Amino acid sequence: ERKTIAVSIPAADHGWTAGVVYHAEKAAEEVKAAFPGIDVVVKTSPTAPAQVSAIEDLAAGGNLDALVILPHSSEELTTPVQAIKEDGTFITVVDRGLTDPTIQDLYVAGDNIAVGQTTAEFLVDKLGGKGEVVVLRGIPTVIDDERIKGFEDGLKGSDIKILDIQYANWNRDDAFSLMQDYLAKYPKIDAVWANDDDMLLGVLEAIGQSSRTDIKYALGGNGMKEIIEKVMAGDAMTPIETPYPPSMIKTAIYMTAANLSGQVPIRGSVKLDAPLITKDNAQEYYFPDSPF
Amino acid sequence: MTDATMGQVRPERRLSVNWVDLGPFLALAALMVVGFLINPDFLAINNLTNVVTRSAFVAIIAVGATFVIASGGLDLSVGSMAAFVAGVMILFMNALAPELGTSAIPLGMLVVVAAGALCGLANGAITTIGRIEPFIVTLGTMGIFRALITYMSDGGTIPIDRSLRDAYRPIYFGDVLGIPVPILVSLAVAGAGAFILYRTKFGRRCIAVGANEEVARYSGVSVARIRTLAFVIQGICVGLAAICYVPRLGTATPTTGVLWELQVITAVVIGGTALRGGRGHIWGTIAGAVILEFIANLMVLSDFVSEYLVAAVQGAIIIVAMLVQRLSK
Amino acid sequence: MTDATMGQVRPERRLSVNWVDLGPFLALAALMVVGFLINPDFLAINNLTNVVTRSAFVAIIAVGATFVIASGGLDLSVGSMAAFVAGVMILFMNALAPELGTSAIPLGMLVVVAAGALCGLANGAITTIGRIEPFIVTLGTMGIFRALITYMSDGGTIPIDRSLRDAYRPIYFGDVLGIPVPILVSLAVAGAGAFILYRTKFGRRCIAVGANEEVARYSGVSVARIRTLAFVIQGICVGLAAICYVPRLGTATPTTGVLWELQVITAVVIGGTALRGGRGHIWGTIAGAVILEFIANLMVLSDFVSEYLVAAVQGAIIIVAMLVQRLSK
Amino acid sequence: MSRAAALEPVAPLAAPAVLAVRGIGKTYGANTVLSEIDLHIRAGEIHAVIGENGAGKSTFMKILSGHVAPTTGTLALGGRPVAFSGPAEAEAAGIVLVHQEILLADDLTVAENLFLGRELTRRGMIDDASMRRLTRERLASLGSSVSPDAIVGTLSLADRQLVQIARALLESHQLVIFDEPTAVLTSEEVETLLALVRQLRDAGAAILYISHRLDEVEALADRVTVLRDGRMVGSFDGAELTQADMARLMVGRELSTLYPPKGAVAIGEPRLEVENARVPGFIEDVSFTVRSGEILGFGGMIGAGRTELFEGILALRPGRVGALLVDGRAVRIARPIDAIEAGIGYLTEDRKGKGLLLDEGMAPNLTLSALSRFNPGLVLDGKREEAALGETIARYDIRVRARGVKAGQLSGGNQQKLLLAKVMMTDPSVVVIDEPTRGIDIGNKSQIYAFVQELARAGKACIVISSEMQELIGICDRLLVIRNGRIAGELAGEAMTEDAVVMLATGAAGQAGTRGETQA
Ligand SMILES: Nc1ncnc2c1ncn2[C@@H]1O[C@H](COP(=O)(O)OP(=O)(O)OP(=O)(O)O)[C@@H](O)[C@H]1O
Ligand SMILES: Nc1ncnc2c1ncn2[C@@H]1O[C@H](COP(=O)(O)OP(=O)(O)OP(=O)(O)O)[C@@H](O)[C@H]1O
Ligand SMILES: [Mg+2]
Ligand SMILES: [Mg+2]
Repeated sequence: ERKTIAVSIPAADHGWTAGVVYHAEKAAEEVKAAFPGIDVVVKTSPTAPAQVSAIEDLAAGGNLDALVILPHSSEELTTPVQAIKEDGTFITVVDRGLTDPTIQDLYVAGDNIAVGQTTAEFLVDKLGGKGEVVVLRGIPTVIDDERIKGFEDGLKGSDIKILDIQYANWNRDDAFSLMQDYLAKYPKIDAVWANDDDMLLGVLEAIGQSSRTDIKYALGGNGMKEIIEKVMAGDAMTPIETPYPPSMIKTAIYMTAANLSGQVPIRGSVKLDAPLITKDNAQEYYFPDSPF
Repeated sequence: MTDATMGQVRPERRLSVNWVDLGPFLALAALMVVGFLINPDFLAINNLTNVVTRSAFVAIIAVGATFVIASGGLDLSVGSMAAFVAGVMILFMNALAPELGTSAIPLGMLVVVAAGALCGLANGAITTIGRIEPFIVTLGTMGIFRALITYMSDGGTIPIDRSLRDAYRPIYFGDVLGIPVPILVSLAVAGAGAFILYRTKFGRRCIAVGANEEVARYSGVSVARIRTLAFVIQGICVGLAAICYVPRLGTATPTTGVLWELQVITAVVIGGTALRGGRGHIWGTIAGAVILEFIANLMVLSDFVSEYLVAAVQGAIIIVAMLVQRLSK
Repeated sequence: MTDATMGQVRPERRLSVNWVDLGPFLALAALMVVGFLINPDFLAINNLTNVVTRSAFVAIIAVGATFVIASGGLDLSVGSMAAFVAGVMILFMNALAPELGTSAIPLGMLVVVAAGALCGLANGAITTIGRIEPFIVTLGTMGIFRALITYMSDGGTIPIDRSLRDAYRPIYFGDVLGIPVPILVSLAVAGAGAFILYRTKFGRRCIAVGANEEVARYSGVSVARIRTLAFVIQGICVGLAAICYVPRLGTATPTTGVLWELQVITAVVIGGTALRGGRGHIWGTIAGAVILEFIANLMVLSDFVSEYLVAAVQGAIIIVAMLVQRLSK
Repeated sequence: MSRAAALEPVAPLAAPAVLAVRGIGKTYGANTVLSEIDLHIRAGEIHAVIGENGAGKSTFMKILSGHVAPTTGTLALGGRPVAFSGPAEAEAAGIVLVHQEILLADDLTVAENLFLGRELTRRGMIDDASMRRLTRERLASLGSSVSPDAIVGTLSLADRQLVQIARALLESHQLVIFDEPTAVLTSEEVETLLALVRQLRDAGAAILYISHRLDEVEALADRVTVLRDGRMVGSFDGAELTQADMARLMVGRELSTLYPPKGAVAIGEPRLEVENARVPGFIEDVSFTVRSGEILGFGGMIGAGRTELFEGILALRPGRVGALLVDGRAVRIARPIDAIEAGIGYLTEDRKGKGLLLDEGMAPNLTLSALSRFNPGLVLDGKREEAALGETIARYDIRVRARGVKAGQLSGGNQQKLLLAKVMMTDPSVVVIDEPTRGIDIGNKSQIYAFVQELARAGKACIVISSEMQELIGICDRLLVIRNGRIAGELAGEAMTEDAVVMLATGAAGQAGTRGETQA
């Protein structure tokens, strides 16, 4: 008897989510090949309501055995996922935990707070506890909020001042413009943090174009391969990176498949930490074939 | 000479369901057939109910948009407005919940409708008093409402109080005689909309203003008042949609309602109402909203489209649906 | 008729810079003053150059949009189209680079303009042959182009070959006599646009078609051809904008050009061109594009707006800019 | 003529004025279009206002009915001074205007237009049944059987005009103003309308009536006011004024005969041959030939489909022709531009909807169908366009005070002249003129007739469609009468008489099928 795993993830609307889609589709192929009795369906949704609709649609057939979901937002997806669980579906949640953790049979967690915090701690250390930084944030969602919160927590107790925080929509072009404007506004900036690597690329371009020399660090987060390359090359401005691997979806799909096939019954949560990627360990986080 | 040569005669409006509205229903029917061929589950009663229920928000807002567009306006702010008024409602309900318990819910509903009406009034007043293109005004207020909900939620979410959840749930998940509540609400809104548009002076004038502003003005119709009222109706519809929406996801967030404006306008146009104004097809609009939701559903149920290309297929289907609608005339 | 009255008849003055275009420039000037009061750095030459350079993409595309809107159409697909044709160009250049070296760049430029023209042709042909509202057609193709770039890039990025980067960089970062290349390109495009719109048969017919389709038809103007050509011009402009865009970040991604369509239409309308067609103000459009970029810039340079409320202030300023533009008439 | 010389303006009567007009003037920018108008408009009187194209008649009427604010002067209604902020206010005060240019919402039905702004309701609901019934009744009293549910934009101009009149007469008013109501009507409809106007007067209303058809004015008017160049020439007793007097007072000089002498032009080879034209819904099967130097008229009852016949032939609406030859060569006309390129020019009867871009200046309108002539290289030659406009203004006697005005700001008659000039810009060898003198004043009419004959003399073939039968008979060499979608007969020379045309147009004497009679 065949079993079905549905994978519901955000649509590929920027680098990181594109990475998620890439890994999910890869995992789907591999799992289908490895477990002949298991079918994997991957569906992307551009918004939270669309994601709710999609999981309803996937469950409507009544023969859904497991759902792997990377929710757009925790709060909004909690009730709909609960409804699906009530039909006896195995629930794996990735990255953003649901408001009611008891719904999750399996939880593969990223740590967004750590992404911000690790970066902040690095800066406190390197800047000697004082300096002025500007921050680019994404779009108003939980992930963005958590990273900023982690960053602010990480700076606590130091004399590092956040000069400015603005939204740049996790978009390179917006980040480029915003960074140009930061540069025009602040004569002295010690470091820049963009809470996503897509934005960091725009930031670096803007810094490169200005002939400013005061900026010591421009950091991002997520583990995009272009940035890892910089770390590996020992780039002075971007010497570190924090991983937030989109491949976590792959892990989750594998674990769920293992569960379904009855090979390895796993419950509970798996937390991926966000260690500092430096020149030394960068190779471990480098996947040249991934689009991210 | 026969009567046939004496110009084109508009079919009588005995029924509030207009015959010209048939086009979108044909497109809908065509879509259902295609859907069934792709995946027989498409026509499962469960799936159908889900999809139609989901289309309710866009349908309700689109009924309001039919008024705005018929009167020659356009409202890009509806999505942000929905997020904003939903946020206002939740904050209000949460504030009252400790004291009033579940009776905070009906009060909150009144508040959200009033908030919607006020937002609509703002759109209408700026458009008519400032004599600025509605496109620009509502693009501006779109930013304003979006910023307000972001501010209210500190960039995060505004969840509804746990104590209210269960009492409020049935507004989205409940049903009456097997028909989900949101479907009933949207039918009621469409019925009321059709009544107002086809059966009252205001509706008649709304269409007249959209058809020819100058003539309407000569005829003593207050163009500014009618246009503004159309925006107010739009706001009220947004409020009603927010009432149905909140129990579904239990929160309002800065991303609630993103891009709804495009869906709403598309539903109206697929429903047979032209963007230049002077016509309004309420029931067609409802069909349009359902079509859009079915297209999205079909994308989930079908298997042969790469996830990257979903938007392309969706875009193509919308164009084809419009063609079917057009050709069926 | 006496000779006396004949003598009073004055020939009209003809300047390619139309006086009605003055409104947006006044709004721009007002904005500059406000900007300076808020933060004197606003008028720093470096900041001004950056901002105007950044506005170039939207300005170039908006010149094309002026044609589409003047002829009574609307194009929502420009942002996605820009991403798509930029992707096509990069893939093409990268494929040729090993063999041809940097001469792949001019060839790629030809290809991107051709690709833009073809995309525009598709929009125009579907609109006119299918007789479907341009809003719906271009909403559909917006999804299609966006999906294509996502597909081409596997959702990631399409970077330009390292070997081409340095040779290509000056197209965005270079300058001639101190004026950045993108500004020169957008001035050239606007000049050409103004020439075509005000000085050629096609431009005259474009306006006629937008003003009154029937009159144009009775005058022997092929309405469908003119409308389609306007979309083609729009496509060519998108191609030119992509040429300037790519060297900036060296990539095309699925997020390239997101929401440009709204900016473009807003620039056109703030520039004094009404959405109902029949008029087009090329230089006003350029001013409109610059205004939008300055508003965004001002939001960052000013200190008193919470980041959550930036969109609100931006929305309000757009409405006010429109008012200034309107009142200055 | 000796009697006319003795004409004196009538002294103001003792009867109370409904509307007293004192010192009214209007300027647009630097241009004065109306100055120092003093007039008393009395109840129970039909007061005609005549004047050349551009004399300011319509502007004056728009001021009286609140559409336009005067620059100087005052209005007093029933002794009390009034200033209308808009037409709705004027209507509430009992003054209503039937516009010269049709002002209806094209997308709405007849009934919806009629009751726009004063919808009937029953228990809060729109009472469509009553409104449709009343619409039918009102239209019937005007001799029209148009359906209340017809979409106005699909009606013929005549029908639209009747709807507009019915709209104005829906409620009773103290003062009803008609601005060239009959320009687009045919004779039966005119008769019905004139009877109605008399009826209104007899019921005690004051009527202001503008027309370029002086026979109507002569038959109808109790008093006649003449305007020239925005000023009053005077008010005269209608009974004492002949048509020749009126013409002289308007134009300020004696008028020669209206129609040019016939037979002066040699008729040559066929220029346009049309075989088996068919226009669905209008024309079953029509074939005809028109020769160089010939003026061919098309007659018929309203709705005979003459307009549609030519729109069909020229690819302006769906239709088919068996064969079409221009100068003996077969031509296929699939798009309107093909007709222009084959040398066929068509002047539409609907100048507002299909003829002119009202929001554009005169030059862009003039050159729109002949842009290639003004495009020596890549660029449109503005100087050449201006020169052409200057020539046009002189040649067609377009009365305009500033060249910068938009086409929509020209007076109705001057718009018509601009439109004629626009058609002639393409230098056609076959000219189809639908309603050549619609809204043209008496002085200019003869000029236009002479112009048409000049075209014929230049070897062109002219086709004239007109609802004014005298006009057809006066200028045409030959007449084809359309009935039931076919040619009912051909008349030429002495045989062209009104009786003969009516007989052919209606089928036979006695069994006429006009709308008025069907209704009765
Ligand atoms: N809005 C306007 N702006 C400028 N000039 C105008 C405007 N409206 C009318 N005019 C001018 O006023 C003059 C009088 O026009 P009006 O329409 O009153 O003439 P009329 O007597 O009704 O002529 P006709 O017999 O041709 O209808 C014309 O020269 C016209 O161009
Ligand atoms: N029996 C009828 N009664 C009233 N109107 C009719 C009738 N038959 C046709 N019509 C109207 O008359 C129109 C025919 O066109 P139109 O009146 O322009 O014909 P025409 O022969 O060109 O007359 P004219 O040029 O004198 O107006 C049709 O659009 C239709 O609305
Ligand atoms: Mg007039
Ligand atoms: Mg006719």
